[in-house]
Amino acid sequence: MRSVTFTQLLRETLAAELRRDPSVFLMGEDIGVYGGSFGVTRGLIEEFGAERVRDTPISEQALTGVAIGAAVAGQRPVIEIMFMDFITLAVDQLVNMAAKLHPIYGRTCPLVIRTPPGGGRGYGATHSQSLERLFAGIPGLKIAAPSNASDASALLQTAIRDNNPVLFLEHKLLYPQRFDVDDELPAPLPFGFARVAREGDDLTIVAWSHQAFVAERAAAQLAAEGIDAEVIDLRTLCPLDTDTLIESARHTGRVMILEEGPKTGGFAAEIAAQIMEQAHEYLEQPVRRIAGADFPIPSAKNLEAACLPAYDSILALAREWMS
Amino acid sequence: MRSVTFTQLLRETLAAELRRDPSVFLMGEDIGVYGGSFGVTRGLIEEFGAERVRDTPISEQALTGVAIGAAVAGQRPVIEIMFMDFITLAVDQLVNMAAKLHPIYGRTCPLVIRTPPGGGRGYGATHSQSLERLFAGIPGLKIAAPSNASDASALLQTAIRDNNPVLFLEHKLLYPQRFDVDDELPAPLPFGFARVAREGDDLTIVAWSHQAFVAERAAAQLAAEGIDAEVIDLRTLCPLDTDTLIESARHTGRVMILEEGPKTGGFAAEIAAQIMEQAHEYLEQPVRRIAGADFPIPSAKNLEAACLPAYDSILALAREWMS
Amino acid sequence: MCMIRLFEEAIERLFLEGRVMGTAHTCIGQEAVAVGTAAALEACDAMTTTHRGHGHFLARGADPARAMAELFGRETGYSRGRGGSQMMMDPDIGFYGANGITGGSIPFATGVALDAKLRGTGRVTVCFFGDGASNQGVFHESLNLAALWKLPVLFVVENNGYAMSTSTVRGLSNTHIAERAGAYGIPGASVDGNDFFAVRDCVAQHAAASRAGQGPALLECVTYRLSGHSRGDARVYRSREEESAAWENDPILRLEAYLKADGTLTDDSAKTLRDAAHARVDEAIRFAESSPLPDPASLQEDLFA
Amino acid sequence: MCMIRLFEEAIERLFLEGRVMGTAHTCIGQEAVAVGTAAALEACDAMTTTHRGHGHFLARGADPARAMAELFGRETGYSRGRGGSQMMMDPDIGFYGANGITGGSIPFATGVALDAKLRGTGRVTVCFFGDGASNQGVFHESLNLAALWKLPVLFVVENNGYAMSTSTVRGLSNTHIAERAGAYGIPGASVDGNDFFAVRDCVAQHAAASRAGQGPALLECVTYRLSGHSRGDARVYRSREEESAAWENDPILRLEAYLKADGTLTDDSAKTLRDAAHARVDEAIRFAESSPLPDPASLQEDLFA
Ligand SMILES: Cc1ncc(C[n+]2csc(CCOP(=O)(O)OP(=O)(O)O)c2C)c(N)n1
Ligand SMILES: Cc1ncc(C[n+]2csc(CCOP(=O)(O)OP(=O)(O)O)c2C)c(N)n1
Ligand SMILES: [Mg+2]
Ligand SMILES: [Mg+2]
Repeated sequence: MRSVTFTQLLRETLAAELRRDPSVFLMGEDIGVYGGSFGVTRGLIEEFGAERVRDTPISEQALTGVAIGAAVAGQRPVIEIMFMDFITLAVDQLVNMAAKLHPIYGRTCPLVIRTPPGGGRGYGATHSQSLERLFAGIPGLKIAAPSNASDASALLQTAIRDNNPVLFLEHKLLYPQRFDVDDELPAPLPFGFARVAREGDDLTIVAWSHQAFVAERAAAQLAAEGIDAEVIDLRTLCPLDTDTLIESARHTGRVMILEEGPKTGGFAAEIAAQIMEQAHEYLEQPVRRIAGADFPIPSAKNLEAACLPAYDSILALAREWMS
Repeated sequence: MRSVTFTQLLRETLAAELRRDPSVFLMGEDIGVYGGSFGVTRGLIEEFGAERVRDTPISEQALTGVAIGAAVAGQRPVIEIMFMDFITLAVDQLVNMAAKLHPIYGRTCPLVIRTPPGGGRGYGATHSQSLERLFAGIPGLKIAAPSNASDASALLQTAIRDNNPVLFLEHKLLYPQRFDVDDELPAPLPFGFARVAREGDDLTIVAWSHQAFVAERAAAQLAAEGIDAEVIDLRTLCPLDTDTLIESARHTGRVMILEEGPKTGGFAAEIAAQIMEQAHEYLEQPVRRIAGADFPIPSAKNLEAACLPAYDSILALAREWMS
Repeated sequence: MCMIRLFEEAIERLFLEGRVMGTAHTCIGQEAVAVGTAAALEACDAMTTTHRGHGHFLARGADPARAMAELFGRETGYSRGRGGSQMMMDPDIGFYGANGITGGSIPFATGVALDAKLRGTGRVTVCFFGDGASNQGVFHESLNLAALWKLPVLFVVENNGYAMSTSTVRGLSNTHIAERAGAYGIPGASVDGNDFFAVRDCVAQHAAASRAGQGPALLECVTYRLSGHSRGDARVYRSREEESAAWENDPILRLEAYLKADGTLTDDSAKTLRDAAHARVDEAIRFAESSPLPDPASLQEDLFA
Repeated sequence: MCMIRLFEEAIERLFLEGRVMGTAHTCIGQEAVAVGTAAALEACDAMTTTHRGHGHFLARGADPARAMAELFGRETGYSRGRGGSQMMMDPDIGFYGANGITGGSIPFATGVALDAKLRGTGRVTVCFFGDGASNQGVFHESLNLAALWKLPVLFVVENNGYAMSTSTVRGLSNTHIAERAGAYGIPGASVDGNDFFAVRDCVAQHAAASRAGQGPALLECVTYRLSGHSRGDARVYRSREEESAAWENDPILRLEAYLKADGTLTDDSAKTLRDAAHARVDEAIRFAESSPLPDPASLQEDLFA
């Protein structure tokens, strides 16, 4: 066991994959000597060279499209979109090309798009968004959204070895967090299997990415108060581990879903809908969503905090339910 | 009363707005002499000239961005994105700029984006998508999705006079449909008020755009079988008329939501989640979604049909519920 | 060229007769670009196309029967009926298709070229697109990347005078598209796209340079779309006189005249060729129409690889 | 210029001290572009900026106190604390801001110019962006549109040698950005961006032409970003020697030397100016820090107009 940051383990994972498979290469803005805006690729260019740790001009649309073409031709590109907000520029390439390659053309497109969503750093409305909503449910795309270093490493390996386009979310608040991990990198984790981060009988908290990290903390605090929360960390949104969700919902009868992005139209709605469709008669309470405000994320600290889902709401809702 | 096509009434409405307000202008690809891919703007260039019915090169990103800039500077642009699939190229401009103008900068951005979603024409995977999911719930954007000519005219007037960016959906299967309408154009309709297309006691069908048109037909057929369906045509997705939805759900206790796009991650999930949050104890049945398959829309007729929501599923579910 | 023409004419007829549905864009009048380019390439080379891509595909060696079956939405089509006119690929012959989004395959082609460079395969990729597509942002981004990285890719723009109803003067601030090459410091050339030999020689020359590591080039083939943009185009944006004049410049007639003049072709051999092409297209239609429909149940397993 | 420099230096200090949060990009070394351009414009003219936009905003006449308050996230800021460094506008002084997306305001500026043309206001819009932004597709699309429609907009690219860590030779296939003008058939010019007079004269000349209906131009101001890209940039991508050399070319020192040489400025008057600038920046910080925080409850009504 050792303690590493989320960033460090991602970097080690990328290095291992680059070593393992010569068709893997990295591409993105300022990922070379600069090491990426959040430092994930720092140092990799020294070992793997500028051909495989490829800096690009500021051209998100083309860099995504180039990666898609290279992937279909036989490479396994792992691209970095510096902030998830910028992926808006590549929606056409991902939705109209990458997502169609297998279902329509019958081709494989082994492509990973790494990108950090999330607020909490005061970066403002165009550097803080959680935009998985743009891609969740687009048929043909997969989405991984780990909440800790070990899962991130395991899922990233799977993503790189998968023959489909995978959107890989690295919440920016997770980067500096330290986690206890094995000395060896974890084995790849199959997609579509949620992690039951904590078993519990009273209620279920469903979350992904940084909110799952938050959920574990909340559950620990609730446990101290005698409330026994089950925490389901989805790990991947597409495919979605519906079985685990439904089972937990039936077991506890009370489900809250956390989502950092704005509540309306978010992916939590999908999860809520599925749970209600399949576990309606077991629910003691309607499924509730604790999500971001329906407002762009402002830069001022106090305004930003008001727009992100509040930790206290989790506790408050749990207490309300169990009182 | 007279009978006109959806296309014709949209054209008359655009003409009336162009006449009413000199700051209104139209912009898009091939909207001039060609009259637009679906003929909506046909003939308008003759009356209003090429400055106000402005053809653009194939540059969706810039044409959207130019419209945003012009809107903030005082114009009221109405742009056409030829197929909704192409709006993927303008996601950055709409999400990162248009949607932020009022909430972040405190400016107005009176912009309308007209675009046709929808399959059923065999146009294939990149000319058939219903992509409202990309924008529904992005704070700062409004979405109108009329199901008939009169509503389309009324909502388009509102959209043009609104000081916010409005995405205006014109389903391509509606264009050639004929509707009975008043001789005069209807008055503008406020956003956020659903139309109860049919009152009923047994169950509620919620839909928008072309699916609402379908829902009315299904309700009529169900009525003949003795099933009394209420049909709610949302008219606008953002803002959403939650009050009408909840009231109907409480009244009938059975709600199905129709959506043409793929089921997973669609806007029907949001509606389902809201209904369950606010009418849980009134529901006799879990809210159900009848939606498109989680597959890109293939071009072959029989495959396409298999990917679009089936009319018969509406009837079947209603019968199942009421048997 | 003749077979492509007949294939496209057949499609226009089949649409009119309601035997083929959906949409398609024919390349009547532009055949010399497709065939001239294909003639200049080697077996290892690659190609991407546009919405108007049947000609490119056939010139590259596609099976007309499977292409036709795709248009008919049959299981035997290149995309098993899922793709239709705009979405077919056949990597086995180095053909990487289009996707229905104007300009969408420009970065894709650049990526195929990046793969070739990374693996050192000596492959050159030809990226076809139209004058209209050259106004898309991704054109600019891709050419900059390709030039910066000296990728073996030839950007072949078919300047056929129109993007739908928008003539080049109304769509391009500088209608000399080849001059856009200067922005990227790469070679640009403009040729008569209705002259098979001019196209072939220009592509061959730049393909050799590109293969030798000199990076991309932007080649403009000036041609004319004799057909409408797509089914149901009343062509109100141009005059019938303009069209008649353009028909005088039909690339097939020009090639035929040339070959006859230099004795390569006789009236007889021309007829034989034409009959053979006819037969292939007829056979393609027969094959397509008698092929089974795809099974909707098969979609279930096809979403992911 | 001096005030801009002091404003930016203050911001770097305030970040280090943890008094300002979030992010900001300072324009130290590029002040002559902002001030030279602003000096060439008229009151009715408009401007858009980039993530590195404080200098442009101040040069255009922004109130440093309200700009500083925005950085501090206060109610008195230009965007009432909602926007931060990259998202401020003040249409009253013809300033239309940026949005944090590199290249994002290029079509916006083009739209402001379209409005000017439609209303015949005689307004010229200056669109600032960086060498890195010129690789975005929307740059290409916007310049084509502006050229095609002869819009009164000047595209002023600040070629400061880097886009984050990416030097222009590693980002642009042709580093002479002004040469990209040829692709659109518009005038292109390159000037020494650290020479206040050169910038001013070049912008004035092209603004006059643009105002007279001659359409857009692409003006490249060659300069150098003396500061890091943003907070926490260790500048591993360039040498300290390169930076020292660039400091020798500091536009403020150059202007000061010039003005002293021709007698316009004395040591005394320079000191007076500098003290005044210092006082304004200090006052801006005082104003910002003593301003109230925005009220989160106010967001509720602000989503829609
Ligand atoms: C992004 C996008 N915008 C618009 C269209 C609609 N469209 C299809 S082809 C076409 C014209 C393309 O012109 P050009 O590139 O010159 O090719 P040509 O049709 O002349 O072969 C247009 C506007 C599209 N398919 N994709
Ligand atoms: C679409 C997008 N991609 C990347 C970034 C991150 N980013 C911010 S500034 C910058 C460099 C911009 O370079 P340039 O245009 O030359 O301006 P400069 O920073 O030199 O002033 C980058 C990559 C961004 N904000 N938006
Ligand atoms: Mg064309
Ligand atoms: Mg720069």
